[in-house]
Amino acid sequence: MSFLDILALITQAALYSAAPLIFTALGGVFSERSGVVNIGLEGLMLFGAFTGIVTTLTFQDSLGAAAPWLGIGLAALASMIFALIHAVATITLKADQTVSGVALNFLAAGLSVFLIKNIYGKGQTDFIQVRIDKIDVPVLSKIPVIGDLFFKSVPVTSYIAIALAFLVWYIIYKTPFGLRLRSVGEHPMAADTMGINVTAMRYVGVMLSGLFAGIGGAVYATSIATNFSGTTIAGQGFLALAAMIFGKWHPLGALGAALFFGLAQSLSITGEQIPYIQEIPNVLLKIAPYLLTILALTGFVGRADAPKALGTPYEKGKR
Amino acid sequence: MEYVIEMLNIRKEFPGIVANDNITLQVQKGEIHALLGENGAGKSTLMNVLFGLYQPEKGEIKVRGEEVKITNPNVANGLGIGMVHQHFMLVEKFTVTENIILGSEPTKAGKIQIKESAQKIEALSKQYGLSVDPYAKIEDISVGMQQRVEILKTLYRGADILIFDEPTAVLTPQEIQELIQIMKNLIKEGKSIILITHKLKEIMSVCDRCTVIRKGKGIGTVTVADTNADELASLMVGREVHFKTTKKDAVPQGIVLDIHDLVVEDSRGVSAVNGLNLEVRSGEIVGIAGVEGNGQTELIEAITGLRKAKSGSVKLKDLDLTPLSTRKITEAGVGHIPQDRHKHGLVLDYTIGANTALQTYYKKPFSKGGILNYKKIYEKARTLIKEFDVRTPSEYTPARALSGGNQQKAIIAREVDRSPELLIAAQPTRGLDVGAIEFIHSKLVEERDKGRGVLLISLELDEVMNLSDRIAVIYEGKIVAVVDPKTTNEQELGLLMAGGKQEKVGASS
Amino acid sequence: ACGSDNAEKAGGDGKKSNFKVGMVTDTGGVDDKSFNQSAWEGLQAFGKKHGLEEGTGYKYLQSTKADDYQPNLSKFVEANYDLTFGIGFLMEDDIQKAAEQNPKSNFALVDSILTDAKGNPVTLDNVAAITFKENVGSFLVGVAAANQTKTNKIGFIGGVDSPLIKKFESGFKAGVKSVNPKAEIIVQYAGDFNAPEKGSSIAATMYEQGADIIYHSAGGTGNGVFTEAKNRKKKGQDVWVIGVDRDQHEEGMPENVTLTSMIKRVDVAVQEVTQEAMDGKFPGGKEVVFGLEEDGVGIAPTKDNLTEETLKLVDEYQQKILKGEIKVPATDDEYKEFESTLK
Amino acid sequence: MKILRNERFINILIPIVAAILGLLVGGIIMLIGGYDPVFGYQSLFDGMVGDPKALGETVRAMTPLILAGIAVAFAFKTGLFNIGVEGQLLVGWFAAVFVGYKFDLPAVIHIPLSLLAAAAAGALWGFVPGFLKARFRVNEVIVTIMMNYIALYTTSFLIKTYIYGGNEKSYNIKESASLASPFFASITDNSRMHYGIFVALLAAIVMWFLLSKTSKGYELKAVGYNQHASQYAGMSVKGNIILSMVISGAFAGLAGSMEGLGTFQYMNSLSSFTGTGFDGIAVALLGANSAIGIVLASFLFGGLKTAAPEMNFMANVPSELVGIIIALIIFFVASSYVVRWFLTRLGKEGK
Ligand SMILES: Nc1ncnc2c1ncn2[C@@H]1O[C@H](COP(=O)(O)OP(=O)(O)OP(=O)(O)O)[C@@H](O)[C@H]1O
Ligand SMILES: Nc1ncnc2c1ncn2[C@@H]1O[C@H](COP(=O)(O)OP(=O)(O)OP(=O)(O)O)[C@@H](O)[C@H]1O
Ligand SMILES: [Mg+2]
Ligand SMILES: [Mg+2]
Repeated sequence: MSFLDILALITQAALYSAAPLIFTALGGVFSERSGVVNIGLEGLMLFGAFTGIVTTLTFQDSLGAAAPWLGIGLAALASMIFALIHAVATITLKADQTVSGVALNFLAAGLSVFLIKNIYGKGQTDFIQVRIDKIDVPVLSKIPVIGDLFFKSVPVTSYIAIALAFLVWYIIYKTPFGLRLRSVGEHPMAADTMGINVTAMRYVGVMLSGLFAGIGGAVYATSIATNFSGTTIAGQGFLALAAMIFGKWHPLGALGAALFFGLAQSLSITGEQIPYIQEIPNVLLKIAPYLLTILALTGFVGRADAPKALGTPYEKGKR
Repeated sequence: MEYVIEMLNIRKEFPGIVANDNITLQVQKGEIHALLGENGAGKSTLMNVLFGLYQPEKGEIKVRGEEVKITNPNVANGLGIGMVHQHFMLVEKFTVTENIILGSEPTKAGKIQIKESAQKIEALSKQYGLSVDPYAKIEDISVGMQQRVEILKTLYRGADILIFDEPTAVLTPQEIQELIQIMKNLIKEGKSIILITHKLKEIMSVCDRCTVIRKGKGIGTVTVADTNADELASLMVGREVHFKTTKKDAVPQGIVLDIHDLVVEDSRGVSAVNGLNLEVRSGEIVGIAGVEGNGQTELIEAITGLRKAKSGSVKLKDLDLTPLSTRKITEAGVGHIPQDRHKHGLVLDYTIGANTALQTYYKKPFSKGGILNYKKIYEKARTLIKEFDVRTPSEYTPARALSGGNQQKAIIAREVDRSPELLIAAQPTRGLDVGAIEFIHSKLVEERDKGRGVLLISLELDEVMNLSDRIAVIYEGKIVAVVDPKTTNEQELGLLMAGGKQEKVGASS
Repeated sequence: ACGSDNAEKAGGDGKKSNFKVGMVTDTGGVDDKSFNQSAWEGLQAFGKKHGLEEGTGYKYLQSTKADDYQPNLSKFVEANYDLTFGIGFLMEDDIQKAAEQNPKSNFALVDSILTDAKGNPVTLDNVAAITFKENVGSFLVGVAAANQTKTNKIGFIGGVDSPLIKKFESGFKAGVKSVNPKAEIIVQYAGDFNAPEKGSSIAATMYEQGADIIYHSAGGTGNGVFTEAKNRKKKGQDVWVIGVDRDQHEEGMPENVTLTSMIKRVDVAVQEVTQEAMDGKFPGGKEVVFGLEEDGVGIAPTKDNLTEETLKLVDEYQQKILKGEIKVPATDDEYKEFESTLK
Repeated sequence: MKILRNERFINILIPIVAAILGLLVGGIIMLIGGYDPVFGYQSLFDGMVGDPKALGETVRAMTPLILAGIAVAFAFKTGLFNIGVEGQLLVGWFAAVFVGYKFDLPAVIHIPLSLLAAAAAGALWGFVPGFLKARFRVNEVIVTIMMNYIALYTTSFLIKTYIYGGNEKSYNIKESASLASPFFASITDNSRMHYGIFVALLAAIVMWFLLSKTSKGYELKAVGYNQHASQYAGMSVKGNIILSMVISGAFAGLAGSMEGLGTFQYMNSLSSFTGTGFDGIAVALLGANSAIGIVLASFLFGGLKTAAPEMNFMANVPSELVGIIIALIIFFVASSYVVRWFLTRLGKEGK
């Protein structure tokens, strides 16, 4: 394999495995920018994966290639509603946001498998027959080097994820909604005095996080795992959370962080078949992505600045 | 005479407390109406009710003669009511413009029109003489400018009834003068103002009428022209109060604090304290007068070891403090009343009792072999609370639930009780009512008379002038003059603080 | 105690009615599309044959965590089951403990023998150890792969680098080499039985390197291998996957990427051992090995994607193995030895 | 004083109410799922405390949970969120097994030494995020998450290289290092309940004492609440952050040793997390970060988890239901704001 081939392999794999993280991390941005901690991303992702697979299995015969897309759509919806639990608990009932998030994870894990057993009478589903396939982007993949690196055998969802990151950036930094969302996460009382409905904004933030995490989970399920069991989502949600913090609660930062993970991941996997890198002890390759992240954080990324009011429920007139 | 605002028999309760008990407030068009009361009297609450942040249990509100229900700030804005809050309501990470337009952003195709807004704001600030930089981030601008931003927020929404809750508590004398001018301009523009302040001088100088409330009850409304400061004070407190702290002349002894060529860099690496020299003797109060941001903060931090000095020496008696840790310095005999009571002074989630042990928890008798003796800690707390008359339900009450005034008393109790050689008091009375101020001042003098050296840092000239035995003027990190409070006056100080030349200084120091 | 009486009666006079057999799955779960599932299918078949009721006559218990194994095993003991299967070598210790604590009830451990703390074999009279010659089965699919590769490059993806999976690897490599010594074999372990994304990027790398057939023994990670192959097949690349444990033809559909599968008839083994137990001939204290002879391992029934020639070749080698002319390696060392013997 | 007593009473009442509500909703779910709730709960109860063995297994399961919970709570109390308990637990588990296998010592030395090793390993794993936060202000949440994965892969590598006993697990530890208890086994007919429970309970006491009775605890909490004030009071903010993570990690490491020296006597070379670390978060939160609360929560939590298979066995209810119930209980506890408000109101009216 030429160096270029190797590089292409790595970038393609990176884009492939980063997509779910990007979606979910973006969701995290919405929730936490509005001031609500969301450890529940893992659970929301899980629920999305569950919905995605069940939908696809149900409709693949009738809808064919469209089924997984419907799955992603419904997953977004389902997880958004699921996130409502977190919203009610933390915003209306003033529950501790971390606690609620953890509970959400347990609930998602329990409920999804419980339902799977109830629906299919077994603990994990069959494989879906139609997936979100890796594609070669029509024209672009023909571009010499670039084409191989970035536009060959990557599922379209990866590009959607990246595009979405920019969209979210625009929404959060250029629109009134974004300004208000951030103000609610920084200084809810100030926002309140400016006539912004803090509760409503936070509900929206949390539910959007559900929507995005749901997509993330469904994308993982329909393009990577291709079936669902209790272990389909094992830690990706927490990685997304890390990516969001790593990216300093900034959509493009989160995007970068997620891609960084993906890259490090695929490097450590592909590495075992690359001359020289091969020589590195396997265990080092395995832990490399996580070590690199820590180093990156410590070294050049510096300290992340959380939204000021993150984690504190808003009560009128409390100082 | 028409009223723009009428709040009739307002009652507002909080769990346990009746904050406003049947209070009536009537504001005439085009007047500056003062609202006066002790800490915790219920002023902010009343105004929050008017602004729609709180809903009253009883009473009615009329705006321009029409009865209204102000269910949230939007309604208030709609009625042309704007409020400048006691604790600023600004998003630190946002720019001035973003803060002002927040909630009513002008957009084109869904995109916020920042440039246009900034221009509009610039125009406004010209019109009322409120200079601000529309693109500056709040966290980077002075308190004074932050307040101008708060005012612009209300004007931007076309408010013509403005509420100022303790606007001057955090301002330098210059800024206060500017603010007063601004308020006068606003009145000229036909607006009406409600002003909350603890500074009677300000009421006397700008206000037309004044409503006094005490412990949540309305005491009455007086026309400022036919009253005087003392009368207002006794109305508010319900007893006689003395402003000029009565104190006999100082009998300074040996040098306690000797600062020599001190250089301290701020967090941005700029020398904020720049070759500063100063000495404080036991038995005297040295006041540092200066405009905010001339190195006061860094100076205190350097003395107390919270910030390492770049060069120079800080001697307590003969002990050089510069290499020592904060704790060592504290133990060496330095007491410190920090300027930000919430940030540095207290662990708000600890009980007031636990807070009184913040400097001594690890020492006998409060702690033996690393084990705490809470019995002793709370015993001590009880005595301090009594001695310094800290108003709190009990020593087990979380510090958070106390008023700033009482929080401050607790801190002073803690620091003074250790009978330190040197007592640093930074902004000791910021935001407090005259009663509390009187008490705290007398305590400081008492310490002086016990032979301690007191270093007072305050932005309030009156405080500095009426308390100090010597006044050192700080400008750009240097002591540019040391003057005698008896012979100096506001004008001279103001000049020196602004970096003015100092011929007469030789004479006065 | 009473449990045992039952056992003997049940065995003794072959009274089917009250014969009870249970199995404890490992954390993979009863529908892992692998040996847990296969074992359960075995019990179900047995149940039908003897008209047993599911839940009363035969039953499984799912383990969600490693510390469930022991409680689950003892649940069957307490319920007086005559025979309890532990599926997967992970249960070795727990079976051993349970067996020692309940000498009168019978257990069968699938995929491993009992060992002591030092790792030396031990036997208990109430435990039958069921193992398979995965290396032999893998050898056969190796032969098939070697004969059908067009690129002379073949991949092997293992779940976790362990002696068991080594059996698959060694046998497979041996099979390939004996047919086609020039063929290059790329081996990689994912270090995880449940990481489809790793599976697919490993597969991608192998296919990129020119491999056209990949044999996986990686459980859930294998799903990723199938996904990758399907993606490539869709784009017209001629790539294949060899399935494992069960006939994975289905998993290859609709793109049809499953060349063939190495099947490991856990179901057969479970049925036979249960039968013996029922007939009172429970092979306690023995290691019951299932190889070609016992058709415990072999090449999958679906052979559509294999050429006649390949099938013939596979058959030849099968005979050789049965005759004992070929001794299929099961470990790295044995493989090295084997390789050196190839001409 | 009245309010105080009232408050305490409410604090006890809330989890109980929450548990009842949780079980109630769980029952409804069973009904909807077409299972028999009564039988389901009966078998769940039996599986928890129905017979000596069940009880023993429940205690066995709650042992590591207590320690994991304490680890989380300790960090919480000092203003840090330690998601890294899982990883700290893994390295602790390995260290305990390693020492337990490699050395030949009299039990009186061997057991404490193995425990110490576990605590040390966990502490080391906690030190890293602590240090990075103190020194570079790196967010501890990310670092601890990353450290989990590093622990996962490192331990399985170490097992494979140094103490591999075949079948994806290490050699068994020596008798002399084992916490297994023939006595407990005999009275709970062969449950795996082991002496580790005493370690766990002791740890709970230690945490309570450290935080609420010592000047160090006063410092740690102060730093957690308000770093500026702590610095003003001459405390070492950095030092305390690190210390807090180290102690938290040590508790987590001990949790691992409970598995290694008690339940299993060996360590599997894992390729996915045990989940105990995350359960620890739930337990801590359920127990309101208080020592006693955590012990009780662990009992409930561990009990439900061990009973799940019984419920599955007897009533065919999927074990996952337990997870759902636990989640619900946590929600109800967390949302106690309303309950609390309501109860206090009642209390007020009462007077
Ligand atoms: N958020 C709150 N929750 C509960 N009680 C409150 C709250 N805010 C105020 N109170 C009660 O209402 C009373 C009045 O408070 P308020 O803030 O209006 O005093 P104030 O007159 O503004 O004091 P200051 O002059 O110090 O600002 C207080 O004494 C307190 O008991
Ligand atoms: N969250 C709260 N809960 C209960 N009481 C409160 C709360 N916030 C304020 N208070 C009460 O409101 C009264 C005034 O509070 P406030 O903070 O205005 O005091 P203050 O003297 O103005 O301090 P500062 O000037 O620093 O704000 C105090 O008596 C305090 O007890
Ligand atoms: Mg106020
Ligand atoms: Mg105030």
